[in-house]
Amino acid sequence: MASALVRLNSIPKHNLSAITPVIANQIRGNTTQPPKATPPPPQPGTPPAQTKTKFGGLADQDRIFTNLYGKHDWRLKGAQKRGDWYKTKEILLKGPEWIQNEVKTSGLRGRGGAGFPTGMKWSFMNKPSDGRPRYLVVNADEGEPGTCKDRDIMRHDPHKLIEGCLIAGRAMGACAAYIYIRGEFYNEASATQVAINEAYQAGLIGKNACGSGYDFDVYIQRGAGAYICGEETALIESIEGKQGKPRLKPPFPADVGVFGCPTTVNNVETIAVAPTICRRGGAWFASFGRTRNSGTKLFNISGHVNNPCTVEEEMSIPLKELIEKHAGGVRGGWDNLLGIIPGGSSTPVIPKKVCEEAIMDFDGLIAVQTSLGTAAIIVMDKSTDIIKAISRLIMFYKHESCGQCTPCREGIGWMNKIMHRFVTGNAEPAEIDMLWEISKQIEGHTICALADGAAWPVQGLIRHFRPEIEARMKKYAEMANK
Amino acid sequence: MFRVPLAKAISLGSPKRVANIAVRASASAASTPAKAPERIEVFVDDIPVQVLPGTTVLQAAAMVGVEIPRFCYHERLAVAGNCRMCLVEVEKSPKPVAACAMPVMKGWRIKTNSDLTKKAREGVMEFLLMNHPLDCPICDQGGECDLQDQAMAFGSDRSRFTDINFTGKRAVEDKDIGPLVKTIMTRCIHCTRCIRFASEIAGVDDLGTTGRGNDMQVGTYVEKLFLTELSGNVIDLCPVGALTNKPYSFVARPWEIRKIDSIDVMDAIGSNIIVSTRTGEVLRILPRENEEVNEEWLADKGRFACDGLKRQRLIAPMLRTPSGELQAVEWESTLIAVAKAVRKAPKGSVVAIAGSMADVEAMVATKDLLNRIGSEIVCTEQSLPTQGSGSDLRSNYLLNSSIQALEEADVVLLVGTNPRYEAPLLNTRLRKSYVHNELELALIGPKVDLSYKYQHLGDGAELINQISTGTHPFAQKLKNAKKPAIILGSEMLARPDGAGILATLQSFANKISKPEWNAFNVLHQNASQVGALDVGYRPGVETALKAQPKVVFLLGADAGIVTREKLPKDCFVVYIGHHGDAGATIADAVLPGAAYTEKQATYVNTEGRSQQTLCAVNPPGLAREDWKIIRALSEVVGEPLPYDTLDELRERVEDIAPHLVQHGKLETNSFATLAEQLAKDKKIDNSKITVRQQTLKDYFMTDPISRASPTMAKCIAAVKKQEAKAH
Amino acid sequence: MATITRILAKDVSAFWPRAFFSTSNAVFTSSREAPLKDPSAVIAKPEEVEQKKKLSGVITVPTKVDISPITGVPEEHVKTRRVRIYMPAKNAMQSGTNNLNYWKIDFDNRERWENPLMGWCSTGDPLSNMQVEFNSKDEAIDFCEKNGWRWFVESLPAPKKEKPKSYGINFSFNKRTRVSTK
Amino acid sequence: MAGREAVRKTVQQVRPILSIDRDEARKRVLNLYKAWYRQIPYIVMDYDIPMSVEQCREKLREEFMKHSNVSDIRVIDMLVIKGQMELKESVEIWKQKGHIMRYWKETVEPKPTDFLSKFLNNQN
Repeated sequence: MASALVRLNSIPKHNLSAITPVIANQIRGNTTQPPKATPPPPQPGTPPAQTKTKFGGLADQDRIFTNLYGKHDWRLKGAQKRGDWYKTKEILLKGPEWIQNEVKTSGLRGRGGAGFPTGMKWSFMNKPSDGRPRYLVVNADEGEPGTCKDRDIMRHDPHKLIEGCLIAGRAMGACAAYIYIRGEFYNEASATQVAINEAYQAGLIGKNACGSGYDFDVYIQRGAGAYICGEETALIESIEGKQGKPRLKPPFPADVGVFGCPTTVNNVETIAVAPTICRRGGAWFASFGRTRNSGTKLFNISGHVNNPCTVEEEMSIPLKELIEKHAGGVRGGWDNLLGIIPGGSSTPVIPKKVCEEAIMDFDGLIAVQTSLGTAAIIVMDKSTDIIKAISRLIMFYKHESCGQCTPCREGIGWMNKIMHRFVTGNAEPAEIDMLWEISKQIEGHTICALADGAAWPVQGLIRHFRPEIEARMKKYAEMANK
Repeated sequence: MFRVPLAKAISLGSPKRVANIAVRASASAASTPAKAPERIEVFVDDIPVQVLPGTTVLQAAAMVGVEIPRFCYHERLAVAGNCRMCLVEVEKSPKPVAACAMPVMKGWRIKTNSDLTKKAREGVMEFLLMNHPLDCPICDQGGECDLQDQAMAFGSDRSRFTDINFTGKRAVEDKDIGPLVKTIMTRCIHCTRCIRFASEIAGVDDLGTTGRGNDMQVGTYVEKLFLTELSGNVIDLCPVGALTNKPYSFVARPWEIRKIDSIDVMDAIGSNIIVSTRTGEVLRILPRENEEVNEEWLADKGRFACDGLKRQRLIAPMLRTPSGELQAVEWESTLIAVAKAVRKAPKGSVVAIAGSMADVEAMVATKDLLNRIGSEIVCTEQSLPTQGSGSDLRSNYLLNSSIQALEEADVVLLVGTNPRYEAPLLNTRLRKSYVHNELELALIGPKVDLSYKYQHLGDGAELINQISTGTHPFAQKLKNAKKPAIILGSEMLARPDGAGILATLQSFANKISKPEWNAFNVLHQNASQVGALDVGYRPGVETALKAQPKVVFLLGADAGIVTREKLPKDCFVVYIGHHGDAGATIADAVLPGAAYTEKQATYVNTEGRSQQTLCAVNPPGLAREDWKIIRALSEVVGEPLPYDTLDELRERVEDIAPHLVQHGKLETNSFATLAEQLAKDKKIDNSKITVRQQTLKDYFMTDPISRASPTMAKCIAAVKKQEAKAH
Repeated sequence: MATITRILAKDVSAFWPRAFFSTSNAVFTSSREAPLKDPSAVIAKPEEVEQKKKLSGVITVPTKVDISPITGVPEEHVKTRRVRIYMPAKNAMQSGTNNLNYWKIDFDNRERWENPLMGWCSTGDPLSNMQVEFNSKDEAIDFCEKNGWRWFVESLPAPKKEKPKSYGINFSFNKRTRVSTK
Repeated sequence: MAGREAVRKTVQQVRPILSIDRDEARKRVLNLYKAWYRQIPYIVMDYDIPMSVEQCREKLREEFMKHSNVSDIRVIDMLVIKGQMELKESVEIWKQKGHIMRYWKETVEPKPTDFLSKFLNNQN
């Protein structure tokens, strides 16, 4: 699930203040930078103000993932031809502060779903060392239904990831990186392992990586296919060889992480874009997308579209434009659209009416009561039984709940039972409100965000498709009374 | 939990009461101002409280007397934070926080009674009850169930689980985890307390969860019995009826039983217990919290051997007929027969031998009686070297560090003992120190499983000399330690070279002892031993047997050390005790006494703490309290003892040893250095050191009560069955 | 207790006319009627009124009071009984502590037997079922003193040390507190 | 056995029952005694008990002296009230002969008090 589940609750309390402006603007849905009379001297790590107003249509030279479709050689030679590992030593030698500032300047936010500012996350690792080693953990446990971006990176551009590990590791003073790859991703794990071996042989990582005097190791850990292991603390537990059950926070991984040492967990895409940011500059990256939603992003478009695809696009591109331009439009035309799940299975569904205005970035989707998540767009046309679709999603969450804490273990099972009956309509209309309450009772009461992810689709369904559920119940009652 | 008696309900509302608790909490904290770090102030329901940094929300609330409901949290176990029952609102936090795991921050305002908090609790409660069977009427936990209590206090007043009509509730297969703990896994709410207990306290990683989500199950991974000497504690820990007491199942309801505080005498720890009785029958035994002795745990023998109190009991006085059979007779004739034998016996030929469960009062009365008829020889079954200062100095035979303080020890050497089975609750202390305090342990003796890692130095007695001379590398560690301890098993003292071992180790212990820290410890196995030595009994039966006695009083001496063959042919054996065991079979007269649940009596544990049992039920049949038998006999003999009531007897005990009537208090000693000067003989044989209880099956039957207990027999059978299995 | 004695006192007022007066001097049956007056109050002599006033005040008596002559408890159950004053321990089966922190008295256990035919349990002890709860140790002591019982106070176990719990040590890299199974 | 806390308040303020002070209580006791004393001849006659008036007066004195050590005014008052009730019952012949005779002899068999008999009877 590639940490789609890591929502804002992963922010240490003492750091909350640092992102309050972000939250405040999210709530207001503010899209413009507050005007400043006299620009103060730019503090290092502040993204430049966005001046564009139209987004989308990323030019080819601005793409980061140039081998997304595997048309070129993914091995070291080919990667170097595409610009990977170019002057990595220089970047490393500029030091952790420089890298962190560059990433901060870029305004990069975590690509795994929660959208936490990456530069800030790395800076949590800056505490003076107490003798414990530090680790970078790359979350490649991409299990969220609908999401298929990390696998393409690992298959076709693994060197971007490995170089990213090195740079991110340098930025936080980590001694090693663990790439936790979902068990089903056999080819991806193989390709990444080959790439790691190549990098070792070329002296790019390992002792004195790239000749920078910095030692850095990269390991691969394959998971066993549990969705919950994409949650950062569950992933840490899994790396440690225990059952993948999330930990409570605090302590945050930056304090007590893998093997009890300070750890940062980042998504594959987040790490993989870091080298390019460092090479082309944070300001370049920040020039895409709206303020606080900068950068380019891999969008996965699946479902009832003519041409399902994964595509790198600029942030803040309107949803409709994205689908029309890259996925060949909705099957049977835009008017045949029923609803879209815009950010992977855990985000609430939005109906067609909302889809027309939706802007694909963090703030834009929050404004329409859903979330960008991993930007995995699931398009559903009018042939879809939306109740059954959501019911199937809940079944997935019920199956993937780790069972550690009560609301998730018991609550999702209960929601599943109710949703199962909703499919046939074998329920009372009052149960819709009950289901809503149950989903609210689950949300925010659990250790990790899996339960939130299970509650939101249900909430989205009730919010936008209540008449449909009621109609089905009516029909069922009529059938039963006959 | 939330049933408040009327008197209390009235006082509960008053702020005075809350303030009282708060004052007590802060007073205890204020007693150590020197090392106390700066405290931070938080507000629980607007009541300010000063707490140590790192204190959790739940603990801070407890300090002001606000109890936050919980299922998974237990103060003696690691924090799990998975039941979510303890969610509380903290001002400025968008979501409720788990009080059990969240450390407080300065100035936090915790609201344990706000709408958000109540809603969260109600939600969690609803989820817990959703799959919990409604079988409270037939559940053994009913009436003392945390889930029941908290459902009443925090749950919704109605169910909206409509799916009961469609798919129903979850059902889970029960597991067979042994003869002591009954499992009804459908009731499990997955709090994982049992799992944490097993891995942290018992040191057995047998329990765990399998499956995930709604299908998660608590169990033993593979089909296996949960066999440890502490298994019964998971029954107490289980907040629902998933783990219940197997021998006690369907026996009684908590509101029907009388509860009497008492002391366990199955080992020398003196665990505090609560005896539950109904209609003159002991139904079960539960631990009672005492931080200084047993925390809140109880070993399985103390908990489950109580059904031995109903079997093999002596319920009528008996005399041996000329044909050699024991025949039940009236008290009068028995007393007269015994008195005749006593009067006939020449001066100095009457001896008494106290067994493992003799109480202080009975021993004092016996000693007084024997003294009056001109005999001095009173002794205990368990021996201890008497050369040098011997039993005259308490520090020679006590666990001087005290049980609680052993938690702080940093290097411990165990000599000829297996604390895991000889004193399971001392072993949990050592394990606690091992886990939390990085304790380093070494053992001289047979290699046994102590539930934690230790350095096995070997089983040769010569190692003791190497340690004491400092040639062994471990001696250096002991010397460098801040709080070192040497724990000497009582079986070592019964060896022929016991005096040498005692003297050697004691002089070494004196070298490594610190002011306020005595490193020398003896771990006894018999509950009576320390009390007997305190009132002047001689350890060991040799003197008694050498005296060619004409009359022998056996005060529950059932260990089989005194046999008919060792006694002169014409010796008249009087057995005073409660079980028909080894002692009664060789007796000429059997005087039925009371077991520890049937008398108010004093016992002194291995650290020298005197504690008293209380009378839970009356002795069965014609049995009488032991000291009264002696007192009655003294009158028939013609030398009436000058006490008629327990209080008068206790006054006499106070004359002998004042600390024995200071129940619950620990008498400290400071004679260690003196003792060393008195000890002379330091010779040690080069023989192997061995202990009696090496594996779990040796543990269950060690005394007349547990030997009579069918449950203990089942335990041994279960262990043997488990051993027979391939894995 | 006080109310009972008052009622008793009322009953004997006929025998002790000078000693006791009805406390109610006027009863209103309805607002329209003239108030009914208690005739005894109206015709009371000045010294009687004086006496009544005194009775509604307080008198000074020694704190130590022995009510055993008037409780009707047989002497056998006053002189020979020994009361244990204690704080009930927490039930090991339950985690709640709200119904603790009160004091209780318990009598020494005596004379209980089982019916040999039916197995019913009987007791010859009238006090064994007496359950009295007190808010403080002193209240319990006073109660025992008043009734003439000998008593002793069970010493409380040592208070627990304040020790912050930590969730983080479950994952510590160098401590044995690290959790293995779940 | 914890020691008794000796240092305590010695006096307290309470509501009176009948008497305000010791003198008044004493007066009540004497009144009751006199009432009994005068009633005894009639009791002997009415109940036809095999006791002389002198024996009865001796008993009366004995019964009063049993509580001679009572000092609390309220306890004295209560005892007076109880004595009054007894007297009333005797005067009104609510009692029967046996009730009067019970002052001299209890109807139940006395329990043994020496240790050995208690031991054999299994009595505490």
